[in-house]
Amino acid sequence: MPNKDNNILGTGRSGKGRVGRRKFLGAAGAGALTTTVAGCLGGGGSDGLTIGHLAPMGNVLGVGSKRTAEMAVEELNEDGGFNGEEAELITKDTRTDPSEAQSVTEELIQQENVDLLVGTFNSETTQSILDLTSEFDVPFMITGSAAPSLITDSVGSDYEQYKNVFRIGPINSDFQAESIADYCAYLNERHDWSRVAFLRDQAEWTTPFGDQIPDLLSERGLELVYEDALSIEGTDFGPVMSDINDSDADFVLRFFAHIDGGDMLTRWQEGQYEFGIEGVHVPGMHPSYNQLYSGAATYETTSQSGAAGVTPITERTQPFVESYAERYQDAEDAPIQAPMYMGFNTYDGISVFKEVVDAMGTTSTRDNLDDFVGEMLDVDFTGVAGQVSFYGEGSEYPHDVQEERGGDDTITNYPVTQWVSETELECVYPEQHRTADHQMPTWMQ
Amino acid sequence: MISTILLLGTVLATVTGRLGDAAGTVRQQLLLPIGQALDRLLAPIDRGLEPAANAYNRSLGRYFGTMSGLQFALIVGSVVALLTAGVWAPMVGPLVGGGLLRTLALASIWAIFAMSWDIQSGYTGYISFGHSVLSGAAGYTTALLIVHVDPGLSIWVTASVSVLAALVVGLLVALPTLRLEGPYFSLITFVAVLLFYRLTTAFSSLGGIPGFGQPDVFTWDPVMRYYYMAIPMLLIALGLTFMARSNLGMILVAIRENESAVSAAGINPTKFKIWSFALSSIPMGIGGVLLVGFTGNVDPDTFVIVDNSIEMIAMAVIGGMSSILGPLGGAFLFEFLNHQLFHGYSTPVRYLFLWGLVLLVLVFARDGLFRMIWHRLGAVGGESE
Amino acid sequence: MLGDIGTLVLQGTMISAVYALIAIGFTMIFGVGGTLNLAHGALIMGGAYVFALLSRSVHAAVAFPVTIAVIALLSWGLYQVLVRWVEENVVITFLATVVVAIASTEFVLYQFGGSPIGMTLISGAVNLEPYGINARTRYVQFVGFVVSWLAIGLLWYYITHTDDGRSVLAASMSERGAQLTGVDLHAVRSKTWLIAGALAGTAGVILGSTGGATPLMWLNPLALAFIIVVIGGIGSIKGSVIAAYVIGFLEQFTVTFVGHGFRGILSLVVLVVFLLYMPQGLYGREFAHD
Amino acid sequence: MSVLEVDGLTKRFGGLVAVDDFSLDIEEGEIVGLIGPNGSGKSTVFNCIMGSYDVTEGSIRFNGDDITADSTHEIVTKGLSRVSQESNPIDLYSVGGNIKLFTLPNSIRSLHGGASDEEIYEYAARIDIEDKLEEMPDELPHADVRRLEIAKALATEPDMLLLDEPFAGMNQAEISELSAQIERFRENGMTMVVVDHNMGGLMELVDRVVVLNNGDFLASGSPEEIAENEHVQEAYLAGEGL
Repeated sequence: MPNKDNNILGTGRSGKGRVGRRKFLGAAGAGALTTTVAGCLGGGGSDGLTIGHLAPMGNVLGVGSKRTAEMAVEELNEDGGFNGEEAELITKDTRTDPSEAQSVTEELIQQENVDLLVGTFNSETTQSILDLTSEFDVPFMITGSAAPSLITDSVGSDYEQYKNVFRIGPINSDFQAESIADYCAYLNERHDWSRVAFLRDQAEWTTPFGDQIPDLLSERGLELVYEDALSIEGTDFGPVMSDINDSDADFVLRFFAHIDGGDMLTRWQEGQYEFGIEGVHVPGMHPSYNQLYSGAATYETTSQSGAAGVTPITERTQPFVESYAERYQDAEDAPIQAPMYMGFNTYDGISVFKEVVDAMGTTSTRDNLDDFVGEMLDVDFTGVAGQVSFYGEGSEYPHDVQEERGGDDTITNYPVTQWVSETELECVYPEQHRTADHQMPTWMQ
Repeated sequence: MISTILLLGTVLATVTGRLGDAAGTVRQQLLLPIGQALDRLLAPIDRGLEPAANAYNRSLGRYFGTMSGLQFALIVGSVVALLTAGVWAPMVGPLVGGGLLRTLALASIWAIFAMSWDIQSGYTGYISFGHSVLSGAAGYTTALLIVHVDPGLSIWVTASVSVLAALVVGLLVALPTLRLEGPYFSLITFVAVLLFYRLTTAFSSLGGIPGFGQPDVFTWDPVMRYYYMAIPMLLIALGLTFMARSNLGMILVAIRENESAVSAAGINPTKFKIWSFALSSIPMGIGGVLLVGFTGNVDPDTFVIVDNSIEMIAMAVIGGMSSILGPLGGAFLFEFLNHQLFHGYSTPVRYLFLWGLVLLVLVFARDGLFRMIWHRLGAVGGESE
Repeated sequence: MLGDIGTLVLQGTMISAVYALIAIGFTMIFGVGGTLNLAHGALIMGGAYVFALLSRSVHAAVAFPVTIAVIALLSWGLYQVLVRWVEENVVITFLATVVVAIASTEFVLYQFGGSPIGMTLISGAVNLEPYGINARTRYVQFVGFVVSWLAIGLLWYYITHTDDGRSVLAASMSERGAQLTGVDLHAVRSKTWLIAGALAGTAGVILGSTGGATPLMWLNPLALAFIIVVIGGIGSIKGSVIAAYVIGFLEQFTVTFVGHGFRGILSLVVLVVFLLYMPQGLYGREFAHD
Repeated sequence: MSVLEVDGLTKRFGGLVAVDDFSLDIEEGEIVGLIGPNGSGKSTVFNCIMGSYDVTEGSIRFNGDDITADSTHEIVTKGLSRVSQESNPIDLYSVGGNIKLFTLPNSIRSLHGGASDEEIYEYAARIDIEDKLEEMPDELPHADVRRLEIAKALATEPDMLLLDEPFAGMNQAEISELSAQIERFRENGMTMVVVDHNMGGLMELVDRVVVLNNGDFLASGSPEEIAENEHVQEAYLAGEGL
């Protein structure tokens, strides 16, 4: 019984609890009942600065993101803290399920009183919590989903309501499409590959690519010789490979996130098909993907922010990856060498957050959202995945991370990596970050 | 090789057989005396409550089923607990992981789904694996209306059109399939949900995988939100119990037990099966509308995915199929375990626990936990006299 | 054009053989026990994961038969520990096996995580382009084809030429009849689960080595088994084999002439047509009163 | 006037002819015995009449209505009811509940219709199981389960009853008792067809016997005539005794 009393007392004392109450009276429109309830709302919440991290923990990508979040918080706590305060990190599993994501987010906001939310991988989970975060004015940094609509339908359509939402990375699919088209132009330049077979998941996330890629390619003098969307419920790659082969394409540009391209890659290696496999392949970003498929992925490429840490995108990239590998080399689960793209972005997100609260001079972001937004928009931060700065209110993609452009105006912060052996990756694009030239498969040389 | 396997088989079969014996001994030596002691303890309480129960039995028992004193107390207690949850849940919540009101609100929606499934599948024995298609139809209708017609449409308009859509989809599934035998019916409903899932994920006009974020939640205030979900749930429970305790329930159970006997009684089983599906579709639609108001997002993973259909079945099984109130209790237990009690465990572990529990109930307590408790309470008075 | 048809026939034949392997076990269990084993897909998934684990340490030629034995035992165990206690109630069995299937996903997620795992049964491919067929068929596909027919052949020999097998056949024709002639139904059912498990394990290895193992890989094979078994006639092995080829070729036609995105849709439509107009399938018995 | 007219009834299962061009007329108030060796098609005839099987050829009229294509429940509603060979009461319901099910109207709007307790008691009393209304079917002795089947059929208020092997599995005393009860139904104006595979129990009860063999009409006449009929004896000799 004494325990119980302590709990009730604890919640009553909680500073965050009072914040919750004020909000509640505003939101709910009162009644004695509501007031009693709201007094208890801070339950279990902590007094200090709390960062909520959301990721699918059944996925290597989520595990990597969680680890980088831990790294970031630990390092920054040691390095003077967030405006002098030590932050506590709480990670919740979204299970790539929107309702689960919403449930854990609500828990983070209402019970843990988080001052920042960072993470979320697939666009449906991200979308499902946008309203929730904006309702409670919690700063939300997207680090895993690239759909432009996440920004355009929220901050882009009702700025006041959704101004708490930012994207740290990756650059949105509209920019990705442009960057990938430039990459195709590079391939054409290097190998004289001009005939493109275009494949994608039959899923909403590839729609921007489906809409834009054909035009972007023809602008760059490339020819689209084959195009299809594959069912994400299972595909037999035998006929797909035959069709591509028939089209006499020089390379396949494919966008797979739901489909695992392992079957395709194995057929490609064993059948020695004479075309390259390029584009975006989310399962292929797994650090041991090529080992899991016994080398079938060698020579395939995929775009990924952070380039899996194989190249010094900024001066901070290599130290970050080394320290990650040192920390987790004995971990049981992958990824142990380097996190996947979401981890890079999460790490940058938390680092940016420190800069911002230091500049604000307070860590109660939820009460000072306008200050927070103002400071965020001033950010020009050198992260581990690239330079981070955001579009402002009037732009097409407000609060979205800005793409970086090189001397010839091509986008540079969406690098492409290529498997060159079972365990090694090289960054092959863009030029600024290149560690090796793109290689044709041996059987084509 | 074969002989080794057979030997192993004999050993294993003997062991499981022994386990069965052991369970029998436990029941005899342990559970029975405990049960009897409980009976002796509860019997006076039962008698004490009897006048109240009898007053109810005389007035409403005819419509909702008669109850013993303890049963009556359980029902009244539960209803009072549900109606006052807005007051006590925030206080109790932190002891069980917090966020209790959210869990209770979510459980209310799932209780609607589980009860709706029950009036059709549990009662008639035609097991639907595709009930999430019905709530999905309602959810997607709401979203499409808001996105394509007018974002400002009143909830009364969107809700009624959505429930109607659930009914129409329900009849589209039911009319051609209910002529089929049980397993075929289950297959078709399973296929229906796969097909719907494929359509919603593949086509951006249906929102694709992210679905529609445009619909608004009713409210973010946990107390208000809870009542928005709990009160329709209680009304639906009342309505479905009324239906289930009428001739309709009797005929539906008879269809499950012996369909040809129903024909021989001059009753058209097909008509009643379709009616039960319709009766199930309407609350499924209401549940779908509430789920939109709860999450503010309409997407395939929240509304359509096969797992949803299986989860509502699991709840009905845990609580006790063909009893309406059993599935209600099952839904609350399932969500409570999932979001509160197993709160600290990783998701796969939580679900492994839950599915394990469902299997245990299926094997050892086929009538479901709440039906078991219910009959136990009912028997207290009977045995002590 | 002729080459196209050759390609279509080759690829249809290869994939259909695997489909047959997936469906036979499922239909056998229904034929003998009247049980729809919704955990069949989970056993297939089990085959893929067990093989992936084993083939890391031992040669594939050893790992393959061991996997088959492990899954056969697993299937048999599922029957002994769970299904036999509930099988008299169709609805409960239905629910119990589907719960096992769903739980298997959680188990795999817990144990192996969500990332796909690749595996190699045999590597290499043969380029058929010089022969006018636009395909570079992998050896593992040929293995799948051969193993599928080997399994069908063995099964056929078993149920027509051995006493043991004939009792299985008898039980699938009429349980009462089989009992009257002294068949031990429980033993027959146990055997059926063992055999169906072996088939599922085999299918799992083939599927795993073509597409990799993932926690949700049970769903599609299960849906396929459903479709095939309904079209072939529930309980009929011959029907399942033929229906597997019908569906396999139908899919090839769809992807060749319509598009890869529509691969599964037409099969579902055919399924619905069958359920509505020919629910007994191609070779199903009319449900006589037993 | 004929209550039931079966005209040229044929039922084929695939290639097998179960009933071949069979005709039967039943007059009001009659009790007719339909006999034949095992597999002669008696139950198939009942199944065709009751709409359990689709009729291949021929027509069936009841009280002047064509009921050939009707489904079972429509036929029952028109006043023709059957006591089937298998007893399959619903074990979850008491005897009274089982009878009540057969009094419920075929309407989804009727939530609390059906017979009152007194009416159910009446139906049960007509076959002498009125003191077992509270018992569960699986607690009843075999003969009472058979009686329950009859009570259920009576509860649909039929003009005519089809009784399928009502005496199966009963001892001699029970057979006599049941015969007497059936006799009483006739006094109340009930028309009946009784199927049995031998004539033992029927001799005293029926006015007329129709014999089926291999799906074909073989003979008809008074019980005595049939007992003497050589063709009938031959048909039974081929299989089993009369």
